[in-house]
Amino acid sequence: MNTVPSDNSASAELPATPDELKRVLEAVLLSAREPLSLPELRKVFNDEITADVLRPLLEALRSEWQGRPLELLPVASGWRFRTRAEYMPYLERLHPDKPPRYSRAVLETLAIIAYRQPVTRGDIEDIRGVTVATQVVRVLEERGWVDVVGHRDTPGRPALLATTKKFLDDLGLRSLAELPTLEQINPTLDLSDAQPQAPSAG
Amino acid sequence: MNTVPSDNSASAELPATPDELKRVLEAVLLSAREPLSLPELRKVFNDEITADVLRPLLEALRSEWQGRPLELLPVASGWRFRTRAEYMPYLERLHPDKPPRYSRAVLETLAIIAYRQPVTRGDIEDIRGVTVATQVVRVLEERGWVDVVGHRDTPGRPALLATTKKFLDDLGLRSLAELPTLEQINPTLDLSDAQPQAPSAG
Amino acid sequence: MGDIAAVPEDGPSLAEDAAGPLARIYGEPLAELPHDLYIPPDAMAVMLDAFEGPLDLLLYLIRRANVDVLDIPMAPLTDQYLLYVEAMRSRNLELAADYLVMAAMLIEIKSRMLLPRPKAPAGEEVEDPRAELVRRLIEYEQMKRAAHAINELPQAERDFDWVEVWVEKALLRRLPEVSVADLQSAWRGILQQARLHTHHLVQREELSVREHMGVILRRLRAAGGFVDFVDLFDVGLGAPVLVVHFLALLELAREHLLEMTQAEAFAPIYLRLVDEHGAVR
Repeated sequence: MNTVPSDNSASAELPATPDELKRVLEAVLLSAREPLSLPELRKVFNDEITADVLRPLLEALRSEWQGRPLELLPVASGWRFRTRAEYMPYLERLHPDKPPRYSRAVLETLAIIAYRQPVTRGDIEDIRGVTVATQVVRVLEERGWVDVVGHRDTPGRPALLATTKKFLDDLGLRSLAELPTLEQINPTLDLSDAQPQAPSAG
Repeated sequence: MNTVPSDNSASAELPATPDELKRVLEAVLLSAREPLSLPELRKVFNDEITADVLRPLLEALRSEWQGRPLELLPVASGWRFRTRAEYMPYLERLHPDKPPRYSRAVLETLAIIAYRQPVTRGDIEDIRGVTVATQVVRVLEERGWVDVVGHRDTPGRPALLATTKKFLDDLGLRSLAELPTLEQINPTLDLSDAQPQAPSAG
Repeated sequence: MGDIAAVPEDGPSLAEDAAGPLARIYGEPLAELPHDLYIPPDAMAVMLDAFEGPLDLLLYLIRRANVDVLDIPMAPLTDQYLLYVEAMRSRNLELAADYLVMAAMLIEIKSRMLLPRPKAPAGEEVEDPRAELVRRLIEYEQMKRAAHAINELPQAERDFDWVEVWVEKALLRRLPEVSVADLQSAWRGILQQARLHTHHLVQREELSVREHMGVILRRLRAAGGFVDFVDLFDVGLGAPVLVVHFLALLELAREHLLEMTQAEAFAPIYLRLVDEHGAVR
């Protein structure tokens, strides 16, 4: 308890060696809440070190952290450490965000493609009764769940969409036959006029 | 579309080697907002790594940082990185708002709560021999160092105050037992004369 | 009694408490014994601020005089304390009631000290009238030192900063999860909306047919030209699958998605995609 330098306030010596300077930069950058600009970093040394001296030290520090879990980055407003992308999933587990959800348009489009494939956008629009935005199909294509398997031999030769193997994999299905059958889904239809359904999971 | 690290979502592999585990721990601890307990750290690995595996890795990480500007510290609520005291003067130049320094009234009140908890304001007044201003307790509550843990079953049902985990964390302590013992504090008392009358700390 | 005239420069700090003896009293020779108690008027205000209360003031007086806290000379201590309190009062400073309560206590103890001690029953000790005061002084001093010790501990924000490196959430692109149940309820939504008729109902078998339609289309696309009919069938998959596969092929032909050719009867049948330009690739 008594080893603490309690009088560390105003009087910090200027670090004597470039390495000590680097250590101070490291400490300051690691604990900063915001990116630090060169003028701010100079303030750390009472403006007694020039930016020309600091810049190569920052670059050196940056290389030191190569291959380590953080990276030192020059951003618009200065320098800052950040956690490398590959560690994000671990961090994510500590404070899980609400998982994103697909919009109803996307889910319904996906359902139609899954159950009616191969289908054209026109088919989807017929079934949903509304126009299908390009964006909706693109989301599914980018996810790798849907692709074009051919073109229908009708005017305009619209693309035929079908689900992919990745779709099955990601949903844990071995084949489309493992999707809930429409018989399982359908009975609720007959009741739909009657009362709101407790979604009896197929 | 497929070059983006878009699919690092839920599925982070379990690190294969102790060194990789250590790097993940480092990344997570460096970027955490709070001290991380062992159960939390286990969550980072989907609870697939036991605390017995993590503990020595944390110790190893701690030694790795020896002599560097940060130190990894076990505190009451877990492990956390902090800057070493000698870098504080540099850090202070960046945020010139003075760090909190407490009046004797606040410090003595804190000491009484820390060593005699749980106590009522009346208890504190008895020991200090003066009225305790509301403000004094509020300062400690606002810092998150003290809170009300109950009420004494006497007329007026006065609030019982105790120190918090944050108090321990902010002082780098793992438990109240790590506070300087009253025996350590006491000897100066007998300095005036002969017989050591260490009053029992209790 | 010790010199208590001087105002501590920055309050009665612990360092001063432990300062060397200025005087000794109670059986010890005194180096000096100032008889006047002069406190500069300006200092009095500082004084009152400097002490945390009557116990603190008492401790200060005791420490300055370097007397044993366990054997306090009540008379001189009380006198000095009262002089202090009087001096404070004469300065019209708002005198905390706490100081007056203590004054009363000191006077009471002092007077009890003057009385002959009652004989104690055999084997028992008579309680010293000062006992309670001593207990409080010791306890207060202990807490005062504890406060000092706590203040010496490294403190977050004052002596160190916690490290919290920036985490860029955008680096983690989480993708929505979709379950079979989601699809099911999406489909249910469609049905309710569109009031689809029974002829839209798709049977399990049909779904399998549709899956195979995709398989065949992909296969033909990959081949980029004619594929032998026979090659489209993997006999190892069993009769039911082969039947579904064949149905899928017929469905594709019906929908004009593929073209079948056969040069002559019993010659190999070739299939190819009817694609992009409405023509054969």
